[in-house]
Amino acid sequence: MSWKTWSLKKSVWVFHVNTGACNNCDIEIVNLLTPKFDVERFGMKLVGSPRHADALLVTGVVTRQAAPRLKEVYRQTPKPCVVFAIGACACDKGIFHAGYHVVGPVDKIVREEDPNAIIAYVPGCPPKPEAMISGVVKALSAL
Amino acid sequence: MSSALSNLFWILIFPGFLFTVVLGLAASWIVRKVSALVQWRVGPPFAQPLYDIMKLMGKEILLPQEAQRHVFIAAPLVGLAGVLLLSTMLWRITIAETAFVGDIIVAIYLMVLPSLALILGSSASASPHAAIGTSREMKLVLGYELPLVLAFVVVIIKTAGHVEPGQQLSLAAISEHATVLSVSGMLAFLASLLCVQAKLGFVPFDIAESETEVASGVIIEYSGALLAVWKLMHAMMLVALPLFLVMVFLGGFGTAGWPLVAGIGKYVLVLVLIILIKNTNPRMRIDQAMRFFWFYCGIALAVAVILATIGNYYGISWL
Amino acid sequence: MKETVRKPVLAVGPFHPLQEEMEFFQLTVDGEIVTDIDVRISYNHRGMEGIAETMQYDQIPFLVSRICGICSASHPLAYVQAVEDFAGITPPDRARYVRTIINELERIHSHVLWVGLAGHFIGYDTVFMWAWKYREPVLDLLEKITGNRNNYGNVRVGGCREDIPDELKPEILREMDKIEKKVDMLTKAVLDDPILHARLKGVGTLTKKDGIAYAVTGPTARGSGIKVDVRHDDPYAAYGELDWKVITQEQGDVFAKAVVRLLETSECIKMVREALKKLPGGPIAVEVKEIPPGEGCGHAEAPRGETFHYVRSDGGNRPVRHKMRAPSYVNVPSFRASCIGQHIADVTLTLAAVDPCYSCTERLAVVDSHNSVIHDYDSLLRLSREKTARLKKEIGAPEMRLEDI
Amino acid sequence: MNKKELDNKLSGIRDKLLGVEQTSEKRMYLPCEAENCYSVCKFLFEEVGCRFVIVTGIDAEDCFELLYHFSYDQLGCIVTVKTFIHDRDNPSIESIAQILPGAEWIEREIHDELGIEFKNHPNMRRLILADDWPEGVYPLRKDTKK
Repeated sequence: MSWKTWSLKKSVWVFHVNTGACNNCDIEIVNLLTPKFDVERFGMKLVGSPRHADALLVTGVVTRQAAPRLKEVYRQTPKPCVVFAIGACACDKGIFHAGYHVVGPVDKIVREEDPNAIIAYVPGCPPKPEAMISGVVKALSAL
Repeated sequence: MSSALSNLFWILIFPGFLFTVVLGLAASWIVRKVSALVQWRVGPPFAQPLYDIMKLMGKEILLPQEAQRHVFIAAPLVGLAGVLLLSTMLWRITIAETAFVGDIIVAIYLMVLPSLALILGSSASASPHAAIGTSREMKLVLGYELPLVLAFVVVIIKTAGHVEPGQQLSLAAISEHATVLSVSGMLAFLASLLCVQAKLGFVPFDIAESETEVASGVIIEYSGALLAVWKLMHAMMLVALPLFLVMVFLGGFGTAGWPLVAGIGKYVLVLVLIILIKNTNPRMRIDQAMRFFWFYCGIALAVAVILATIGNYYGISWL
Repeated sequence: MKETVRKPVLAVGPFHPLQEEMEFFQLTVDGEIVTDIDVRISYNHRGMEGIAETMQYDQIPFLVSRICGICSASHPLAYVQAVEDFAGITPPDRARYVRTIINELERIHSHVLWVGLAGHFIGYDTVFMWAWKYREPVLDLLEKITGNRNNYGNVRVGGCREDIPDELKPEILREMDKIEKKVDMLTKAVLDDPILHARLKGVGTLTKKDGIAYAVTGPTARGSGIKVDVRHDDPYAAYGELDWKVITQEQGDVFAKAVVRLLETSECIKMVREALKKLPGGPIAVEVKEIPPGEGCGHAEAPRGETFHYVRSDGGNRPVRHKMRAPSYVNVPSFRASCIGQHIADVTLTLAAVDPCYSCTERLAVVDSHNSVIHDYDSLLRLSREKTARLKKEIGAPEMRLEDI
Repeated sequence: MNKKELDNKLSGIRDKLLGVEQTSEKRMYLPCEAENCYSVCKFLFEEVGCRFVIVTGIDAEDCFELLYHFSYDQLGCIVTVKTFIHDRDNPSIESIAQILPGAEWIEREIHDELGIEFKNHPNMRRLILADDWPEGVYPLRKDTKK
């Protein structure tokens, strides 16, 4: 394992992208920062610019209006970066698969931009904060 | 040959780059940990700042399309070079006692460099949010430089009677006197502590580059190794600036025995003061900060200068 | 010169990576005063009404619980009531009580979440951390009852999906006691804190007249003296059999809305206790053979206001039309009435007071038509905090201490 | 306030309605033609004091139906004005956003979804569909769905 990957695992800065979620995944992500879960213990923190991020936490099925924006954010994130599809909608459109305004899921849109993107899936509706932490850990150990 | 090698060793390993960086990363861990404890969280592990820097070093560097590339890339390096020179100089004055006349003026200039570099870098990045940060940073620099220089004037007046003629502007000579143990010195120390707070970009003066506001701050467009350089610069400033305060106001650092312990104690004291101010204050608006520095600090320092002059003239050391 | 300054201002659009959230507010300000507000939604439009027509009646509660994460008990309830309305189904007594308890638990955690966010907006970040910490036990209770921390979807046509087990009752009561103490302390802290009075009173006022014109609902309406509460006006579930009162305030400002929410939380806790005590035995659902043709309306009081569902059936196993309306849909346009003329330092707070779904308030960009100043969410947040600090200084009030909370 | 008073109040617009359907004690439907819809809604809002809830737009094959839901909160009664627009090619109706600013969004939404024109609407721009959504495609129309 190179030092780059090793240090990436120790310090994951995440940027949160909402592409049409019901807010539950988003609230659970904010929950990660609060005293009960406190992910800063693992060196994770939320940053305000995709340029500083190592991981994108994408929540929600990708709506037609949000898809270009997701691509733009992905372009602005320095590689290597991991895209986390948080929640059932982000993983595979979930209950919204029949929607006329839905172009997702997240992996499809991101792969249109970069076919070799690293995408990790955290299913659940919404995934529990513990599941998100575990998902991040598993994705990182696979790097 | 050997002198060139030893100079390189001085600059790059000890006590220049490497040593200061290690100390600075530890200091920034303390800052984060204390903030987390206040919010009833556990906070990051000890080596977290190091991991962050390592990770950023391994990341891709994205250059904004409309950015002025050369300035954009050079700015963080200029800032880092400034802090590196400053810290090497301060350490050498303490350890090797290689002071030169007028080094305090050089130090003041070097301390401006990081802020200038930030202004350059963010204005080169062609982002509207960085532009806001730039203008704020500029105003802030205008605000705190004047009180900072005034504070040093107080120190020079205070120490004038005690040092040999021609040595008034020498840090080594100044650092033998704990100026803070007088009314005017105390005033000057407090004012410059706040200026240092602003230089570090900490609450209440994190107007241009705060944690929550990094998004709209000066370094928004930076990524990868360039961002790491900014972070390194910041970590080194966490060592150099308090150290400078210790030398100017608190009687400096020893190299061995009790003076060394006392020196470490003084440094920790200044750092703790900075963290306390950071965690107990809401953020200021830029015009409030300007008013604060020019008006309140200005008045306090003018009083301090008068007191110091009187004290010097009549030989009253506590004034 | 002016043109060169202006250019970057216009560049801040909805696709800029900084607008983290998916709704786009654009404020036009003159100096420091807001003169116009424009909202562009669509980023979150998933076409749910179209999806609902492809789903069976029993599946739709799971869809509508995902309209909004925090209202995921009241949307299905409103839908189920719409179907029960025209199908002539009466749910069993126990189901009505279980529905009430779930809805009130949801209201408690939603209001506490709001208190935390409001704290965040005025610069009490520690309050944010603490309020979210208090909220956790309620989520745990909901998980124990329904199997999920959010998105419970616990109702179905004719009753409920999951029952409240008897052995859970003492635990619920215990947690209610705990959270009641904390809510009481928060209420006292808000009512007694001179900084909060100065910071929140007279800010973002929505007059009763405007409130009626914009047809606002929920705490937004009740804070403006409009006594609208579906639980009281058209008692559904078990609300008609419980002893509680509708909280209203007359002023219409942010402070009034905060008071409404806090006092309401106490009412919720009382209601949960009473409903648990009265919880009758029996089944939690009746069997539903088929849904007849017809049309029906159902509404329920979500934490943010009235959710309204209209269902039309042609006798098949899928609705031919299902209209859903979330409370924020009518509350958000009222910003036009409450924000215009406000100081920009107060804007985030005014928006937050409506609680337009947690993330909406982060979607701000201000365009100043005269001075070409732009503010994004962060700078607005900062302005808001600065005002708190300024008032704090003017009043010379002591810090709100952690021990009080 | 009781049921009788509501009925008395409603008598002011009886002549504009096609009838009154009372499906239950708390649900009432008032069918009317498109041209009378504006005055009926205005009457309900200004004279009766109903609270506007929402508008449902339905594509009912032969015509468009618009259901203006109002709530009469003193009784907890939902009063729905049922309007039929028979012209499928150029559907249009008078906008009630002039008197009820709260209806501005929903009229824009129905315009997006069903292509119904609201006359005298203060701000008829696209609300919920994406910027690149093709003009003239209305997702909730029956022919689009097929």
